[in-house]
Amino acid sequence: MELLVNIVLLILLVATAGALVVVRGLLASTMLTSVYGLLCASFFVTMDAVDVAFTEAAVGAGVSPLLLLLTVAAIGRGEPRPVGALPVLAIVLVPVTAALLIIGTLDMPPFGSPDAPAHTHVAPRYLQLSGEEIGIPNVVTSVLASYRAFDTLGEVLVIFTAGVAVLLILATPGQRGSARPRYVPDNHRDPHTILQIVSRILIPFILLFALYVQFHGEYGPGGGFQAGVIFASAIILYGLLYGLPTVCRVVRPAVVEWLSAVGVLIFGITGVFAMLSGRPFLDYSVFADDPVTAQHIGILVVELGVGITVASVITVIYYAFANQFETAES
Amino acid sequence: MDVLSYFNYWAVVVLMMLGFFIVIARANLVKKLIGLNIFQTSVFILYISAGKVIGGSAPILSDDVTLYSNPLPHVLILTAIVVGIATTSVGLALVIRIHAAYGSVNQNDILKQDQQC
Amino acid sequence: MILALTVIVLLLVMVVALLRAFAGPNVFDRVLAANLFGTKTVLLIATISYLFGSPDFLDIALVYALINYISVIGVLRITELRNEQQGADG
Amino acid sequence: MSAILEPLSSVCLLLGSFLLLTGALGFLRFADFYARLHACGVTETLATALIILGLMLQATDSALPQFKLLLILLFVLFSSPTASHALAKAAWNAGVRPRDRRGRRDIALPPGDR
Amino acid sequence: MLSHIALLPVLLPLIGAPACAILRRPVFAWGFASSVAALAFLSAAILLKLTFEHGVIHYSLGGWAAPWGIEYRVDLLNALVLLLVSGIATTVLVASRTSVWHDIAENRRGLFYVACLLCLAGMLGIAATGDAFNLFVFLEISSLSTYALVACGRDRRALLAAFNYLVMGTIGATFILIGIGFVYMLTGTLNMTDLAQRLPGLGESRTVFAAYAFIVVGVCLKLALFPLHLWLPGAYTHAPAIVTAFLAATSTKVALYVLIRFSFSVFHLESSRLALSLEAVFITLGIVAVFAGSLVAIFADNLKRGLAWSSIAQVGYMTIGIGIGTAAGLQASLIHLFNHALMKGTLFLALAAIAIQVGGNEFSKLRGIGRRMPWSCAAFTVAGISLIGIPGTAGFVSKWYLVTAALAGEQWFLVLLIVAGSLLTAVYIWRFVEIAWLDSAPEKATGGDGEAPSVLLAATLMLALANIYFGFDTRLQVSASGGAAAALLGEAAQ
Repeated sequence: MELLVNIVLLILLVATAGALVVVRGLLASTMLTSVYGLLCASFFVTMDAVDVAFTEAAVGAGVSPLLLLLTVAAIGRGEPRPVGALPVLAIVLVPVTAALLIIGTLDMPPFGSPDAPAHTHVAPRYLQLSGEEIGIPNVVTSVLASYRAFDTLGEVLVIFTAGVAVLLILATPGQRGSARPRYVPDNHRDPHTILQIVSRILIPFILLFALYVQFHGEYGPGGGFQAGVIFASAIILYGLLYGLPTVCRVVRPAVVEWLSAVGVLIFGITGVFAMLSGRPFLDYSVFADDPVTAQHIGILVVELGVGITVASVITVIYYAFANQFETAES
Repeated sequence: MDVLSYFNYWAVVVLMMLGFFIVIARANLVKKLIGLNIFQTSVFILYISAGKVIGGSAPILSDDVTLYSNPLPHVLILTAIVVGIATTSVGLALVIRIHAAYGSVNQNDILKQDQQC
Repeated sequence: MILALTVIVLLLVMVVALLRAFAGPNVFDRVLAANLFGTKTVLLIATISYLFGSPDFLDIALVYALINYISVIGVLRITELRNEQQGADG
Repeated sequence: MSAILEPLSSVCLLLGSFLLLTGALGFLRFADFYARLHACGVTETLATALIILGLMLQATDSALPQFKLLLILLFVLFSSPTASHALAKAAWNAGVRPRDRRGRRDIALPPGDR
Repeated sequence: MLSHIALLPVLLPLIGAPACAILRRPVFAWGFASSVAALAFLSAAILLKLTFEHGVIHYSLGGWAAPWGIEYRVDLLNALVLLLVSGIATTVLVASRTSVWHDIAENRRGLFYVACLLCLAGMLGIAATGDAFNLFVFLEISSLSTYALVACGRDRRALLAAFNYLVMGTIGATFILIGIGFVYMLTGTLNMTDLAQRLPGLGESRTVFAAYAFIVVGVCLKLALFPLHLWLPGAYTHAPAIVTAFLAATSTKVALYVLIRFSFSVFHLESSRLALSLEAVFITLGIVAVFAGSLVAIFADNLKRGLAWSSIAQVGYMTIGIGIGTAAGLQASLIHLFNHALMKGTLFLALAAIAIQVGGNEFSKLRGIGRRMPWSCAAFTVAGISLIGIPGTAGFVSKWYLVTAALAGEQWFLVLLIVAGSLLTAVYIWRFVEIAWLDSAPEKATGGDGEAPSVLLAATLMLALANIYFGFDTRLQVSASGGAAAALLGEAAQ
């Protein structure tokens, strides 16, 4: 039964990707990208990758179609061009890469076999010892925040770089690099009363759910990234309905940019803490004498740093994109 | 059972090639980014299906479960998803600026404008 | 057994939603298909977690519903603003 | 006690699945956008509620899944109708008008609603 | 503090970047960025001295042992690249003030320096890490910040160049991710030394070959080796002058380090049965790159575009060094890696100075520039001579070691091609010398108070002198690269 769901989802994924090759309009492609993200997230659930499904749903089906939409809106629909001659480069390159990939899959261990090398060398230690060494049930969070914490620091830096890069590219002249919006009068004819009322009821629960996900990361699926994305999507929902100037008054752009830098520093400083007392970088055993509670404190603080950075960077990117769009309108 | 055991990997290959084709064949810059997104997502599927153990459950320690799926690919893919969204957002920011500067998002028009001036 | 049947029906509905997403004459049909797809995924995840006996997946189902709502609202608000913009300078 | 719950949950799930199928069929076959929106609305609210109810009646050791399912049900019941409403309003503003059964001509609307 | 020295060069810019983002005023950002780069350079120098004395330095992050946690394993090769990248970064950042104030809009300068620090952190992270996936993450950090830096160019074509660079760079990075995924599936580990021990045990499995192929193609995309170089000319030409100076001297070098590390340390290229065919591929691609790059550089109308194509040619020389396959060839490649950074750093810094005075890099604008900017053009000419490889300069040392390595392998035809390549380089350098010094300056000299701003001039002259100094005192780069090459081929032999 599990295999059936897995195969059907894969077929749907390939069908959506095929449709994306064929479909011409940008709005239609955005919709299909959103469907593709949802399918991908469901596939990850059937593959027992719970945290990854969480993130892919929040990012792949939530944030990236939204950014695509803002771009499509800012550039206007962009008239679909007639398909040019099929480029010869594609006809040559794609089969060559496909052949190389197929060669690659020939000697791979069969799918799902428990004695594949990947499951017998490094991973068993995480599964067996993380219970005593770190003491939290969600092994993915313990590997993410403790065993390979430097990877996560690198990743937080990637999302911070994306924020800096978007601001550097989209910073409209005259602003100190932040999307301080010029006042756009709320001249939308219909104020969407129903949407605003319902959203006003839902947004507090979404923010509460984001905090739950942030601090529930040790026991079930969740953690800094997912919480950050959900927090940012609540702000984006508020921004969509009440317009950019209102949301900029609630969550000021300068503060959000400052927070994205502070989040990375929180993560970095917790690492440097260990160096001051001679332990290697990002070694949490300095926070408390009992090693397990030290790990808990370390992971909690680190996940908080991740959550702050991800939430503020996605909000910064939304402001930069929405600001482009609103100026085009005024 | 042999065909099924490699089905995941064949699907990954097909998805990768569809994404790669969109990136190369389509002239619209936004479509290129969507193709890039598909190309990256198919690599995630490759990693995650490599981490799956048939009969194993999600890597959340609970006493009644003995066989778990491999948690390491999940950690790697959490990082890769964030890298994917970072690249997409920077790419889309560039597309907006290119549209503002050239008035079009079609690569052929842009190259024509470049050759003229 | 009934859970397996529900999963199959849900997959079927998702296939139908995809067909409409591909064929849909205008954009709003595709938006509707994406919305339907989102809610069905919520149900699929909930049913799967019960079928495979690990009911702590339900947080993900809640996130799906939340993300689905936000993306539909996002699509509609932005297509609306864009129509006004094209109306304004059209 | 569980003797009653088990068949009740099966009945709910079966009813929910049936409604899903009919809704999906309508979504595929109906002529114009608003008819499809109606068909899709049915599946989103009633069928979802039935299936979640059916899942809640399933026996589980701790009560946490039931509470989470209740949260999901509440959220879906809040967000789905709003989404359908927003979709209909956006389509109407964008100029999509209801068509007749074979989807060719626009239905003549009372002057006020043009 | 000394026990953390292996991590310091990476940690300083890594923590420095967000800290720099908090500073409000751009002048502080410039000062802060250059001091962080200088500190990183200092710690990299200490690290190199330690690797000379103690050989390999291990540093396990988070306190977890090697295959389970992430581990830094710094040997001579890492330390050399770390020193080179942080040294060039310090010089360029210190000299960047006037050029950035000239090129970049006022509200973007603060963020510009944050992006520079992030790019530096990414590159140092790649050069220092001992974990394959960590390398991918830091590769992504340096690439993303590079796309933003290139997009800061004044010309609208910089945006398109940045977009093409983004698409090709992401495809390259994803290829590397696929390669790492295949290798992870076969061995179960991500630590490079652990991989090196477990891969030979798999024998000649096709998946290992596919993994190596994917990683090499991905890295060659980043390295801009000939068939995969399409993004480089546009990116280097339209990027701001300081960004081109920074990237030309560092990013291709780090990519070359990754190619060498994966080929020799992880996949043991020389002991696999495909060794001969792969080395032949490297040599042919290298030669094609040398000739294609040099020929296009000769006919380029814009000096900056010419130098970008010359970079592609020089990357070809380094790949020839790898293709020779012996320890001498590898050493020659590493020496050229070191010297090329010095040459290109000087050339592009001189161009930055010229661009400020003349407002462009087209040859038509450079007529008689030698008289108006004598020192900058002198530095340019010295670096040009070093590029050709005339005795007494660093370029000669790398060409010399490359030729002796080729001679040792009795590849006469290769020696001929290398010398021919140098002659082509001489043509396009002479083209500049002729226009700058021999042509008469146009009467309506567009004002400009002559020489470049003092700090930029000082940096250019310092790098030019370094070219000459390392032409004579070759102890540093020869011993370091010799030790590294021996270690690379040695550890494979165990």
